[in-house]
Amino acid sequence: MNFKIDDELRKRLAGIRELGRTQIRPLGLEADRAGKPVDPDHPFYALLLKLGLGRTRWLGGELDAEQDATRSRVGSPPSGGERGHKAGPSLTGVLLSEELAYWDRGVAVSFPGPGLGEPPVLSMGTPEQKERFLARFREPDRPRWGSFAMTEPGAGSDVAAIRTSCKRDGDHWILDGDKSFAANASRADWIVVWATADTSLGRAGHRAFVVERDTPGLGDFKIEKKMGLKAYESTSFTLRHCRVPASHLLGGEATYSNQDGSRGAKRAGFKGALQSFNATRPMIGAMAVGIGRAALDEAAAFAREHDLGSDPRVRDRLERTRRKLRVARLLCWRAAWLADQQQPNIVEASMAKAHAPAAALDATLLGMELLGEVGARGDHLIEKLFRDVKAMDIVEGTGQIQHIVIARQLVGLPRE
Amino acid sequence: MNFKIDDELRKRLAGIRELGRTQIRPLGLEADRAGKPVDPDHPFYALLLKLGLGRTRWLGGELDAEQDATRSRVGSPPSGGERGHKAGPSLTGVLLSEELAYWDRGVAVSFPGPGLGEPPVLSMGTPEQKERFLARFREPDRPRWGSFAMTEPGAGSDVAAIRTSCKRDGDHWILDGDKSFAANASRADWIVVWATADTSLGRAGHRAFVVERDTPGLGDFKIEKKMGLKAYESTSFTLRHCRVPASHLLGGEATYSNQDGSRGAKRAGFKGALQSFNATRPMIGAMAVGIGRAALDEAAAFAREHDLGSDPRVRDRLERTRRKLRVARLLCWRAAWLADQQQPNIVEASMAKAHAPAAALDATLLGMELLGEVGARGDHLIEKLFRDVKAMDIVEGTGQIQHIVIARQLVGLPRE
Amino acid sequence: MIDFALDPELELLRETARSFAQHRLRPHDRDFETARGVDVATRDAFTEIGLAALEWPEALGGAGLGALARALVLEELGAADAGAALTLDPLGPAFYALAECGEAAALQAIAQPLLERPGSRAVLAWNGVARVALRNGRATGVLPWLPADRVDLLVLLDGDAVAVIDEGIALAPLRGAGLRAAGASELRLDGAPVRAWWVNPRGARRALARARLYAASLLLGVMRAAAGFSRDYALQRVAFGKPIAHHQALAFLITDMAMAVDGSRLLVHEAAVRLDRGGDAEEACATAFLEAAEQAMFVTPNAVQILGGHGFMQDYPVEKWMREARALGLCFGGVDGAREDAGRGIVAAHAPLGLLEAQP
Amino acid sequence: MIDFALDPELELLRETARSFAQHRLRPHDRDFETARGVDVATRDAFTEIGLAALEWPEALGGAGLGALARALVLEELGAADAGAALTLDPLGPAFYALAECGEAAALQAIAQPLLERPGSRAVLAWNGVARVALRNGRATGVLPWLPADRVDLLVLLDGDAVAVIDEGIALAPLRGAGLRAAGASELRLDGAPVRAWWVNPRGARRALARARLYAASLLLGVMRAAAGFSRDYALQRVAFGKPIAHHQALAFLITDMAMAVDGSRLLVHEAAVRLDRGGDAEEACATAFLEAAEQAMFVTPNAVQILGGHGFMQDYPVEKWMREARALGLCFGGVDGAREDAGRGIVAAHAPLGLLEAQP
Repeated sequence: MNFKIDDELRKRLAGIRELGRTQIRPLGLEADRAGKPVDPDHPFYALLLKLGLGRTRWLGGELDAEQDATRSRVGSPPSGGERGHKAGPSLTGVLLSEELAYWDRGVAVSFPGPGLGEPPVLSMGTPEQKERFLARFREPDRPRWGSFAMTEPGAGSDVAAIRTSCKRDGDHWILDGDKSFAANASRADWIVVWATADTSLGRAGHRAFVVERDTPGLGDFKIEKKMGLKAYESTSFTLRHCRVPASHLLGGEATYSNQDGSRGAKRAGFKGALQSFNATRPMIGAMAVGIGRAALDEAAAFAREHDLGSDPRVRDRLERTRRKLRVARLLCWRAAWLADQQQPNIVEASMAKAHAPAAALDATLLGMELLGEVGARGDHLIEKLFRDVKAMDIVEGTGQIQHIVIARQLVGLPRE
Repeated sequence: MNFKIDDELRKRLAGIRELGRTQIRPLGLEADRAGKPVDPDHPFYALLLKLGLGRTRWLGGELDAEQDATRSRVGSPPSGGERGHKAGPSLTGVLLSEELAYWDRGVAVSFPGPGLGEPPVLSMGTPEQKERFLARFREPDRPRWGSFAMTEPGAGSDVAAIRTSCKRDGDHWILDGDKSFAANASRADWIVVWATADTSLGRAGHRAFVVERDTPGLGDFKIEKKMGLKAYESTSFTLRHCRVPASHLLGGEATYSNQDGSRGAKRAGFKGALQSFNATRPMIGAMAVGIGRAALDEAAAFAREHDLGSDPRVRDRLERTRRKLRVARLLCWRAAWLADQQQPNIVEASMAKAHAPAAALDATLLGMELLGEVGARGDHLIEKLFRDVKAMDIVEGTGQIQHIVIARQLVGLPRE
Repeated sequence: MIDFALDPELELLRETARSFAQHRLRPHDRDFETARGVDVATRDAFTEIGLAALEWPEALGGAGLGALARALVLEELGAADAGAALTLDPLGPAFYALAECGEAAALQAIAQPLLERPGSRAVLAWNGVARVALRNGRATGVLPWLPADRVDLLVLLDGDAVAVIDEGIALAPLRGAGLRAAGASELRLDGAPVRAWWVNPRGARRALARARLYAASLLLGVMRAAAGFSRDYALQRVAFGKPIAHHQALAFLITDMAMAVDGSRLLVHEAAVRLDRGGDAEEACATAFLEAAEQAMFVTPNAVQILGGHGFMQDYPVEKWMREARALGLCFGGVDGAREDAGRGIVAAHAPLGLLEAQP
Repeated sequence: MIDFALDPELELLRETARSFAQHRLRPHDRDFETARGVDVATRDAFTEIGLAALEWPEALGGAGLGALARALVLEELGAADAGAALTLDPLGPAFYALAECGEAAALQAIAQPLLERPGSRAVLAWNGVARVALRNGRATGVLPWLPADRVDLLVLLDGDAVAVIDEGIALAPLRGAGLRAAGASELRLDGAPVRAWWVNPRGARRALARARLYAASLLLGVMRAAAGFSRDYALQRVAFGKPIAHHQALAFLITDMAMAVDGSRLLVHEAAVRLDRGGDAEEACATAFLEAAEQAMFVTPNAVQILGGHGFMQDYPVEKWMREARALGLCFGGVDGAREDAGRGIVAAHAPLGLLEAQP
């Protein structure tokens, strides 16, 4: 048992730290004040490319997609991976995510790259599709984005309930529907869009398409007004009789109808999405820890500057906040470590995701309490974190949903 | 809106207070140390009779049973009841219950009288049955007890699942089954026993019988070893081919088969029990408040004696405890007041029952924390309260069940 | 005897306030927030129905109602738009400091003109940590935030005294975390003349208690709105084949939120009744504020949670309620100040919760 | 790099301890409680498998294992019978005070004899509030409770120093709230000779940290047992047509209990790893104790709750676990002491949670 971070990763973290201090946090505050996302032409994004970020994890050729899919989407993973010496890809992702979110989670989400669209392309895409959609992210000429659109205005956690339809029409599919909360969608080269061929089939009817930016019928991009995390764009858009080449159906039709009919299709259609969850939930948890840690640091700094160190009320609440965040961090690490060991981590990943956002929210609430009227001004970092943090309990399944996931494992809670 | 207690009730409370200080609490501590219930022959019970306690609320004759059933089972209710001047029966019950539990909830449960057996006899019994079973409690010659047995070793909150069977046999019924957690059962003149004529009918199959002490087949009384509340006996017993006269079926067979068949029977069979709940849940809540208040008083006294008043940690936790208990008390009052106004109080009664035991548990936990090692000795009142209090979250439906009851009302949560 | 019924006139008042709040405020909350204020027609309507002079003495032409009336009205206003409620109330809790410490004549001379000039704002500021120094009849210092873009009358309150300032007030606008409909400013005094100064510890403490109850009542309204809105949303929104409210995880959360609102309301009402009976209510008001502030920080973030992604969006009111609740909980010394006052005598008390038979 | 796997030898140790705890302790927990002690055969078995000298230096014939090993073993023992665990461990946390502050020779002279006399008990008592006065080589005072019916060696620990007493110890038996298998006594010293006294603030603080981790590990075991037992019960017990565990209300409670156990374990393990690496672990140990004590007071009462009426009965172990947990949380200065030590430097700290890249 060991809780040490290896030197290589330490260096990468220090790099993010420097970038965070000088660029990420100031940009996040600026976007928050302006109430709009960082402009896609902002030189910061070009800087990220220079630093080797904003790229695909796809190494080209026929590398095992499964392995690819479990790798961090932030930066490139370490090449090694022997136990005990280097962090595996999930742990790496968790550590980098916490550090990025510490500086600004909104800016972090706005980083160029294929983003959440990458895992499904990696895990479900054909070699041709990977080449077509990911190759441009290997040595990008300029900041480029991919996007991912599953959620719809009428559905949240219930991904099975999506209503965007897809109908085969010769060598095209016709997509119709509304999508919302899609990160970076309006600036993306392409968006992975989930649609259903037959709502009566539930998940078995789902299909994933890569829809390119200029596809006719794709439009009405609207950047949503959020409570926080304003540095990246959450975007809604519509698909109106949007004709997508059949070759953009991820994996091709065979992926959705192999094996024993509908059940096979169901598994295949969702394998990509679900597979990534066990790596993603600890990462979201870690982002919450990062936000909470930022609030804790600011709160402690405020207490220090205002000489509140002798007040046990202040100390005790800071201590409790730190303790809950420490538990959260360890839960995230454990879940990611298990993923790296290829061990089942459903319970552990959900515990991390259930616990961390609550701990982080508490950190911001405490921070606001310490600031008092200063917090009410609306110009303090903690106040921004207070508005940012709640999203972490919503994305990738709310705390309530995590409880259901855990309870299914612990006591075999039946599906309702 | 008013939160004042009228003079008459004030006097009764002061009376209980005196009795509590001099008798009830010392007896409770003694029973706790001895690890066994107060002996039925203890002169304290005779004293209670002298004070006019230990009697039935039944006034004899043909008084409206419905009205009777909503009246407090502790002492006799005030005769008046105009709004704004005197507490109604439920409020009276709630206030007296809190005060009794403050001194010792275990001893309070051991008070002579028809106890929990009284409400079903009052609400379901025929005039003859009331005469036969309650008349002896009007001017009792000696301390006498009634008892109530619904719970079985295999069932708790799920009262519909009882398995004790009843079969008609000429002018008798034959009862077979096991009962547990019945208060005062081994010292009782009679026990109201719930049995089922047909388990497949659920609640519709239920019947309530008054089983007298010497009925052959009633036996195996075993006083259960509890964590706390040792002053009264929680007793398990068995019914083995126990022949009960048909005239002891509460209300007679017609009560269970009137109106539209099974639904009518279901309602009738349970009306008595359920009806009393809306008055009983706030009363149990108030008992929890009483226990919590005792813990709070002791904790504050300990803090005072040990000069902890300057420690904001101590003050803040005492304050929080008081605040939660105050909310609990007001929730209990509101629920009881609504019952007295004949207004629906399902939500309010369940809120009182859900909130108060948790607040009271916290009060005892805090008390133990303040005492520190002194609490671990096992000879401090707070330590006893810590062992007593948990029962209040279990009887009359756990906090979880109250949540279900409330959620059904608030959002129409369907029955599972 | 214990009685939870409202007198008919208070019922009527509550209905009036509810109707105004739901029809005139709630539909325009985002407009008010953007405009940092309330339009003239709404303000006139507010004054018209008597809500602007609710507690103002009858002798001076007000309604002369008490703390319970105010609490009922503020809950309704807070359930619609707490920021608007602040800006609509010309005197706000500043009235308490003037009424408790000032003489009647002073009240008339200082406060009454504001009632007559629509849009005026008197603002009460807690000066317990001496952010503003008072010396030789001059006030100097900075108040980091007040929920106002206009301050005609500044009433400074500390544990002992009340100071009134109506000249030399410099405001610098802030974005504000919440309550933006009331405005948001940093207030600066640089030797501003103190118009009146009363040393009256008992009055000052009582004014603080009443101000806390004012904030608690608004908080109560905010969390009631958040709990109710999110419950309704959860009943309409279908996931996994049924309304999300019928998933126990959410049903229980909604239940806990309802209990938080009810518990807070009981404490607010109990404190208000105490105040109206003239009894010692400082501890009760501090307690009510503390509970409301804590529970609002349970209820409103969970309302956001129940709405999921929508909760995070400004298209829905819940994110705003979460911000309003957080800002209100920071007022008048915040929870720590309230904790201090609520818990001050608790160790010395013979029976902290109160003996039943001695219930006042 | 970060690694949650146990070394195989620690895995084996844990299995050994678990097997002993579940087969030799758990079935007899009520007997031990009634007898206020453990029978000789059980004690011999405990010594036999090496658990009695787990951390005792290899040089002196012990296993020389570290804090993580001890934490793993104590979790297993606590999951069966925390009182028995205390009475079986001849040195218990007293060892830490001797090891951190005493010289090696003293350790050998004072502590070793106890290892050789089966049934001996060394007891560590926190004397932070100076219940025992030490003057002129004599100790006088009363310790209100120790979980022991026999004290061969009393080790008094305060923030600065360690005192050892092995004569003149008077015990008066108590009922005890929990941990009765270890006994329960009030301890009285009336000018008892102090055999050894070491002033060593750093060592004393580290001994306290290790003692807290000892208690935290037992607490972890107790709550794990309570969470597991009540979960199993809820899976077997049927109400309203299905196992009560399948009612979401209970399923979520069980989930929260499992999370409480896991979170506490992670802090215990992290603190143990810190201790074993010789680093600064006082804050980490205090934090782990605090979390374990708080979460045990969430988990064990809820285990009683899940069992309903049965939970309140001595026929089932959960009421006992609730009492054990409460008693363990009161040891070594309790939660407030731990809070003080955990939070001491937090305001001064530049980054309280720790910078990721500086993770030790």
